[in-house]
Amino acid sequence: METYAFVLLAVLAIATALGMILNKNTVNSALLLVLNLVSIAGVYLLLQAQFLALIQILVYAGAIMVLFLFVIMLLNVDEEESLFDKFRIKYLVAFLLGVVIFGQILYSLGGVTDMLPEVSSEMVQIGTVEAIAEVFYTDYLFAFEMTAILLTAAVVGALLIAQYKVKDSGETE
Amino acid sequence: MHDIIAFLPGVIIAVVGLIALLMEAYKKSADQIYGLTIAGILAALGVAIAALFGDSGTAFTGMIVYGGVASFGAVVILLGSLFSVVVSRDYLMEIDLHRGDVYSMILLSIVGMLALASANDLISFFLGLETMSICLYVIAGLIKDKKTGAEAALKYFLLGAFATGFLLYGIALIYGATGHTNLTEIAAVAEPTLMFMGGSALLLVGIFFKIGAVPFHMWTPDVYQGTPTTLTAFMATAAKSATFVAFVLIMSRMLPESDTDIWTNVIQVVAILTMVVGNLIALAQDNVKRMLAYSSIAHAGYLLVGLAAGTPEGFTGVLYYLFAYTVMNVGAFSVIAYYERNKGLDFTEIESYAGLGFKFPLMGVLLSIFLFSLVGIPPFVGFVGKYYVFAAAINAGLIPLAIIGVLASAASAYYYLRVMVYLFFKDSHKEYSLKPASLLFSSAVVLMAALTLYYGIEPVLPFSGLIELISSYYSL
Amino acid sequence: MTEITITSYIILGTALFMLLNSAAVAVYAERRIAGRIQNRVGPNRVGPFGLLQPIADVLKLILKEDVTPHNSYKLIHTIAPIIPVVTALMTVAVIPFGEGIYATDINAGVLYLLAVASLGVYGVTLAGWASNSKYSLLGGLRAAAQMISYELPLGMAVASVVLFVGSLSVVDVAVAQENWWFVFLNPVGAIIFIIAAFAESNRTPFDLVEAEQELVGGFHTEYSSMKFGMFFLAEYMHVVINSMLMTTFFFGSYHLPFAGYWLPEMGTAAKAILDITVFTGKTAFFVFLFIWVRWTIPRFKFNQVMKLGWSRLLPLSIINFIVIAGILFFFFNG
Amino acid sequence: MIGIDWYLALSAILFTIGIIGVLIRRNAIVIFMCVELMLNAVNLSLISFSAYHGDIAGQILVFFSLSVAAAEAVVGLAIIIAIFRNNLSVDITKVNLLRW
Repeated sequence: METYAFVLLAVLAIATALGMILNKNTVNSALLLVLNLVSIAGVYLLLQAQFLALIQILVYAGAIMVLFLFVIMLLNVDEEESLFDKFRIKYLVAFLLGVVIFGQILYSLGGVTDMLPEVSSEMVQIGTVEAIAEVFYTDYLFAFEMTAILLTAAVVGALLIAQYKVKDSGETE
Repeated sequence: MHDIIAFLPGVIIAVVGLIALLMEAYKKSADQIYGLTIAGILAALGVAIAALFGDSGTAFTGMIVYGGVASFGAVVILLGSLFSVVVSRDYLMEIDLHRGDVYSMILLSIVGMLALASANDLISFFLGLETMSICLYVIAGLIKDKKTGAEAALKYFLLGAFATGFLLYGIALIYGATGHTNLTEIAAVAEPTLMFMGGSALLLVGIFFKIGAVPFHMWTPDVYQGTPTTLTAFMATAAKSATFVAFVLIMSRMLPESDTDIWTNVIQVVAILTMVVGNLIALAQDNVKRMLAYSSIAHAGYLLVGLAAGTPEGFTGVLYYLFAYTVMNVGAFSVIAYYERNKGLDFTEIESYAGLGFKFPLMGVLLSIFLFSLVGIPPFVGFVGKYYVFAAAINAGLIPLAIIGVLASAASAYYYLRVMVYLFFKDSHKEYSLKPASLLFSSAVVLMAALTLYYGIEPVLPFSGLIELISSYYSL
Repeated sequence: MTEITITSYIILGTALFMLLNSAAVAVYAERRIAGRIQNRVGPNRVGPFGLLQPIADVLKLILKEDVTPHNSYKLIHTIAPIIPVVTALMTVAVIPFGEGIYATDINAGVLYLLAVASLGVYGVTLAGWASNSKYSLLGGLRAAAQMISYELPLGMAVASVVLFVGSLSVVDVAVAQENWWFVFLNPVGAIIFIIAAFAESNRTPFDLVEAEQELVGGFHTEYSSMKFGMFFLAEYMHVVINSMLMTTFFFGSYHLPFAGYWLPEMGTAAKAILDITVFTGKTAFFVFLFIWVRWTIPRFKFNQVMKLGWSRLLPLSIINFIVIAGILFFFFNG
Repeated sequence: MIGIDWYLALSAILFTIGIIGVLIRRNAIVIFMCVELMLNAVNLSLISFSAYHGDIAGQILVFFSLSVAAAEAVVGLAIIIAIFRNNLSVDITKVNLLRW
C-alpha cells in the first residue's frame, strides 16, 4: 500500500516538476508547481511528518504560490516564445551540468543505501505538532526568534522595493 | 551567563531596528531614526568590545557561541556598519533615500550578520545567512528608479537564491551523514564518508557564493555598482566579515581533523583563482566603484589564503585581516561617495577624478591613505593584515600559495595607484567646485584613516595587543 | 490519528450528502429571506412555498449553453470551478457533529482546516485569469489579495482558540467547550473570526470579487451553465462550511450553553440526536446571519477592505492572541 | 515499506530538475519557481534523514527553510515587480546588465 502510494506520488512529483520547467505558459508552470508541492506533501505524510505536510500545503501551496500567481497575473507575463528554438548549446550545457550534479548527489547518497532501509518507528511520535512544538520553544528558541526578524525584514524590504512614489503617479499605472 | 546577555549586541540591534520601524510608521523624521541607529550600533559595539575580554562559551542550547571569535566578529561587523551608516547620511539624502525604513533594513541585516558570526549550529548559520542575504537583496535594489539598481537586485537575488539551494542541500547531506546540526556534535561523530564530503562541498559552494569567491563571483561587480555607494561599503565589509567569521567557526569547530586537508586543498585552489581573477579584471576597470568591487573579490582571495592554512594562526590572520579590510575599505568607499555626492551618481569614471585631489586636499589625502593600505604598503593596517595571513600560509607549508598572493597584491598596486595618479598628477579638464563635507562625515573618515595608520604601526609599538587578543582565542 | 472505520465512512458520506443539499437549502433560504427583507415575497411558485425552486434552478443551469470564451485558457477555465467545491467538501472530514460523531480526528485538524481553506483561493483566482477578460482578471486579483489578507486574522483568531484547548485536534476543540463556549472566553477572537470568515467566503460586505457595478460578474463573468453552477454551489457551500466553523470554534460546537453544568446524562442515541440538532440549529443560525448581513450592509471599497484587514483586524488579532496567552500563562499557568 | 534511499533519490531528481530549470529558462519568475522546487527537494531529503535518524532536528530545519522560502518569495517577487516597472519584461536575457 505504502509502496504504491510512494510510486504514485513520486511519479506525480517528477512529472509535474518536468512539466513545470518545460511548460511555456507561466501560469501553467505555477500550477504544476502547486501540484508538485501537494504531492511532496503527500510524501511527507508517508514519512510520518504530518505537521510539516500540512504546513507545506498551508504555506507553500496556500500562500507562496498564490503570491506567485498574483504577481504573474498582475504583470500579465506573456508566454515565452521559442523555448527550444534558440540556445541549443545552452540547453545541452544545462542538461549535462544537471546530470553531473545529479550523479554526484546520487553518488554521495550511495553511502546510505545499505544502511537501515526503513522509516524509524520513533518517527510516528516525532512528526506530531506536540513533539515539534516542544523543542521549538526550548532547543531552537534562538532560530525561532531569528525567523521573526527574518520575516519582518522580508516584509519591510518588499515594501521598500515594490512601493513607488504616489506623487509621480503620472508615469506609472 | 544568561542567554540574552550572550547575544546582547544582536538583541540591542534588533530592538533598535524594530523601534526604528515604529518611528518610521509614526512619521518621525529620518534624522531622528538616523541618530537612533547610530546610538544603537554604538551601544552594541560597546557591549561587543566588553565581551571581547569576557569569557566564552555557548548559549541558547548550543545554537550560538559568545565571546572570543564571535565577539571579535561582532566588533568588526558593528565597526563596519557604524562607519557605513555614519557616512551614509549625506549620500542617501542626495539620492532621496535618507529614510527610516532604509536604516531599519540595515539594522535588521546587522542582526542577521551577528547571528551568522556567532553560529554554532547549521540551523542558526542558515537563518543568520538568510536574514542577512534577504536584507542585502533589498539594499541592492534600493535605487529602483534606475535600471542598474533593479537589475543588480534581480541578479543578486536569483543567484543568491540558487546558491541558497546548494547551501541547504549541503546542510541536509551533512545532517544526513551525522544526524546532528550542532557544529561541535558534528565534529564529534563526523567521518569522511562520501555523503559528508558531498555535503561539505555543497556547503562550501554556498559559502563561496556569499563571499564572492571566484567561480561564484559574477554577481559582485554589478551588485556593488548598483547599490548606493556607502551601502556598498556596508555589503563589502560587514556582510563579508560576517560570512568569513562563520566560515572560520565552521572550519575550526565542525571539521574533524581528517577532513581539514581536503577542505584546505579546495580553498587553496579557490583562493588562487580569486586573487588572480579579481586582480586581473580590476586592472582593466575604468570605473572606480567597479574597480573596488573587483578589488574586494581579490581581498576575499587574500582572506581565503588564511583559511587555506587551516591553522589557528591562519584563523587569527583572517580575523585581523577582516578588521583591517573593514576599516580601509569603508574609508575608500566613503571618499568615493563624497565625490559622487557632488557630481551625481555616474561620477565614478576614473577620468573624472583628474585633479580632484587638490580641490579638497583632505579627502584626496585620505583616499590615498586608504588606497595605500589596500595595496598593502607598510605603515598601514593593510600591510599588517596581509603579513599575518601570508605568514600563516607559509608556516602551514603553503609557500606557492603565499607567493601567488604576494605577486597578486603587487599587481594590485597598479590599479590602486592609478587612481592616485589621476587625483594628483592629472589636470582636470573642467572646473569642479566641491561641496564641503559635513563635520560628521569628515570626522568619521578621519577616524578611519587614523585607525588605518594606528594599527599599521601598532605591531611595533610596545603596547600592541590586538593580534595577541585574537590569537588567545585559539590558544585556549 | 484514530482508526478509520466503517462508521467514519458512513458519517463522511452523510455529511457530504447533507452539505451538498444544504447548499441548495441555503440558496432557497437566501432568496426567501432577501424577499422578506426587501418587503417582497420571493420565489413561491415551484412546489409548496417555492421549496422546489433550487431544483428548478439547477435544471435551468444544466440546460443552458456552456460558453467557453474564444481566447480563454480552456483547461484551466474548466478546472477552476471544481476547486472551490472540492475544498469545501474536504473540510467536512474533520468537523465533529456530535459526541463521537466525526469522520476522522487528525491531531493537527485545525491546521488541516486552514490548509484546505487556503487552497480555496485558487478556484476564484484561476477562473479570473483563465477567462482572459479584464473584469474577470480584476475580480481574480482582488480575490487573491483579499483571501490571502484575511487568512492571517482568521488564523490568529483560531490560534487564540487553540490556546484554550492546548491541542490542534478539532474534536478536542469541541470537547473543551462543554462548559464555556469560547465566544464567552474570547469574544474579540470570535468577532475577528466572523469578520474574516465573511471575507474568506467573499460575501457582502466583502464581495468586491464580484462587485456587479464595477466588474460585471467579477471572476465568473465569463462562466455559464453548470460551470457557473459550480461556483454558485461552492459559494453557498462555503457559507455553510464557515457557519459550521464558527459554531465549532466559538459557539460551543454541539454543546448547549454551559451544558456541562446542567445537562443530565443521556443515552448514546438520545445524545447523538440532541448533539446533531444543536449543531444544525447553530449552523442554520449563522447561515441566516450571512444572508441577513448580505441584504442589509453595503459593500466596502477595496482599499477599505485591505485597510480593515491589515491595519485593524491583524494587529487586533495579534494583540488578542498575546493578551490571552499572557492571561493563561500568568493566572492559570498550564 | 520503502527504503529511505528511494526518498533521497526522489529528492535528488527533483533538485536536479530544479537546477536544469534555473539554467534553461529565461523568465525570471519561472527561474524563481525552479529555485523553490530545489528548496522543496532539499526539504524532502531533510525529512527523510530525519526519519532515518529518528531525530527531530531535520524537521525543525524544514520548518525554518519554509520560512526562508516565504521570505525569499516576498522579496523576490517585489524585486521582479521593480524590474518589470523598469524593463516591462521579466526575461532575464533582456536585462542588459546580466551577464551570466
